Amino acid sequence: MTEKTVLMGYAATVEAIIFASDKPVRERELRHHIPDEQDMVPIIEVIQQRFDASCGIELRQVGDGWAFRTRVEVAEQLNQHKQVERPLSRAALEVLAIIAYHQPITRAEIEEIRGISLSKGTMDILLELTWIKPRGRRRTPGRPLTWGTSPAFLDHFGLDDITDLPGLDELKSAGLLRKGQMLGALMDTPPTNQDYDADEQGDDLLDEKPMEEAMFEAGLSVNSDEEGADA
Amino acid sequence: MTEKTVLMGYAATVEAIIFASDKPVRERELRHHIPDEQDMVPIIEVIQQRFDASCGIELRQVGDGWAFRTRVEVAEQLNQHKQVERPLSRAALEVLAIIAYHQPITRAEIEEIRGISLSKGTMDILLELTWIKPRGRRRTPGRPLTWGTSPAFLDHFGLDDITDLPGLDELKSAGLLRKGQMLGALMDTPPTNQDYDADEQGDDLLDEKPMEEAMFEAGLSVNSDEEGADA
Amino acid sequence: MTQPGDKSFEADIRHKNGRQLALFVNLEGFEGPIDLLLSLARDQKVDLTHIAILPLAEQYLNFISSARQLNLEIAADYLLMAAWLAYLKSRLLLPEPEPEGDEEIIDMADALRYQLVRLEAMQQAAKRLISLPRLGQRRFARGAVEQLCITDEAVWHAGLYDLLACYGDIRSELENETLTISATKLFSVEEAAERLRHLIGSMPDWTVLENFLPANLREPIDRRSATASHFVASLELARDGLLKLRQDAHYTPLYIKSKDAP
Repeated sequence: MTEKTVLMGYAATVEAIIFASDKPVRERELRHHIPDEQDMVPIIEVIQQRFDASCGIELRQVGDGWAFRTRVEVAEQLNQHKQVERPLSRAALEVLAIIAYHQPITRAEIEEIRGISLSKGTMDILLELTWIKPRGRRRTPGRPLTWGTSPAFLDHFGLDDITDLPGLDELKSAGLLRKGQMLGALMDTPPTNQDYDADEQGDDLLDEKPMEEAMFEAGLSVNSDEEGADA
Repeated sequence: MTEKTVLMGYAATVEAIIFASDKPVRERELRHHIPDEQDMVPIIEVIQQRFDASCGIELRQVGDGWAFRTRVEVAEQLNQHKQVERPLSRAALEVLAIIAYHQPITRAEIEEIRGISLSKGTMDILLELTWIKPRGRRRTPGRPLTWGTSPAFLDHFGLDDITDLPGLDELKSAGLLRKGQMLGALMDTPPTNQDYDADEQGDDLLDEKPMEEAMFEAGLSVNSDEEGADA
Repeated sequence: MTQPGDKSFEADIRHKNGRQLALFVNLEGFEGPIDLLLSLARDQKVDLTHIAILPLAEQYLNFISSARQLNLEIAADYLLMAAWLAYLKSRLLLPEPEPEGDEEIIDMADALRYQLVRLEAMQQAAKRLISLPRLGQRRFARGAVEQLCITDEAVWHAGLYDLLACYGDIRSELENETLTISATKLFSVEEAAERLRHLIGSMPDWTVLENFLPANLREPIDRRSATASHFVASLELARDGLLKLRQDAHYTPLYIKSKDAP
């Protein structure tokens, strides 16, 4: 058997496993069926060649797994298959977006961004949909739990990676992905920006910068005299 | 557009429809999506060419419809491992949850919390899943064995760390403490993550052959003729 | 930076007010005060980063006061924001703000703008998110799932939600049970009488009754219970002639003393 044939053989196995499932199959699971020394990349390439743009189905990476999904281009033809789903409430959708774009984020920070406390059931729904999951605790007093999105979220919204969120870069450079409360902070105690630096996992979608920079980037004039800006 | 391209376009649609359907799709249904004057045969041929013998999947006629199926050769090879997924029993889920939140915890303590004695099979299942593991012995009379969760548990539930489990307050605010919510203000229960630090560093208390005894306690038979069972 | 009083603009707002109230007869359509402000701000049809705060604040305050005239129930969040905006407005209207206060007030206006811009960005992000080609809507998974191979994935299936919901149930039941235990922590009059009998001998002079309460009362409810039962117990002991009671005036502390003390 030539090397090519061997590779095709592995590709057939991997294809079949992923194709059989409606959920993404983790790469670790696939590895059980191919020899340790075999690299995964060429196998995936073989499969992706078969399921090229002319095909109605595509191989998608979902977190650390792979799944076959129909291509968006043929969506119009598939309309009659549309799943009936309970529409997400406006609050739940807004919270989902805030978690997706600001992760890892605590419950309190979500409430600060929306300027209203979260009603019971909102997080519950997102958790039940398996779109969000805990993302470690903040190293601040009370060690609050932070939340982020799950691989199922990526799969559902057709994103390869969380950095593929629409408009993420613009929001980031506009300084709009800053956590923390502005109004409350000004109303009573000075904001403690350092609270937000010490994130345990450190993989926020943005570099931590003080709030006034965020406001500057957002196009808001901030008095840059030494004293005025340290609120 | 060449005739070929048009044909490929129809093939993509048909592929996607068959892929997304949960049962074989009749030719009559497929015909809704392609013009009347278009012959079905060349479309099927295009698809069968893509899913040729080198592929892990094939397009097959099933009854009077079309369906994708895993190729027999590949399926046979994979079916050696075939297992059916079943939901975890309520009892096992409860025990797992209690171990996760209260580890290290003894069997007697689990029974105390549930107010019911543990049936043999329950720990058995969790051990077999490698989601729990012995965590050393309590320094109390009888030196009872304690249990905790394993890395495989974290992996399965998508957690980075055991402290990512939401605490009581967080469960409550996520709407997951269904009963007894009105008692929150009165009770002020301590956050559960303190529990993890509270116990002695379980792992260094391990006696020589904990796994064997653990398996014995869990009702699993152990070949005690050799020492291979070390954790 | 914030121009008070573009007259035509304010008139415009007053004109609009009726329509807005008709549109949002109550506040339930809004996700909080910032959301309401954002909705009002959108009517100004200017870049949010440059929105004039003063007319916006006035619009909000008018909106709230009209809602109150209609006897609509207004959540505390909205009233708090109204109070804050009223303060901001008064500061912005000061003819010549003192130099150092000026910066602070500009910061406040900017902070409000930032909150508006950020929430607007998130609401738009939510719309973009939900219009992505979602699974089950415009993209589909394999319909006919085949059971092939599950080697190391669990035979038994359970998700994080199942685990958490299960533990939630367990804890809920436990909490219900513990309530009965905590109820017995309350002080009975008999216990209090017993304590007082033991302690009174060691107190030679008039002592405030509260000093006799146990030291480890952490919960307010425990404290109230202990105070009540000790009070009743002291009355009983006084009746039995074991101690003396004194109160100098209404609502002043109650003093007790052993009957044997001088």
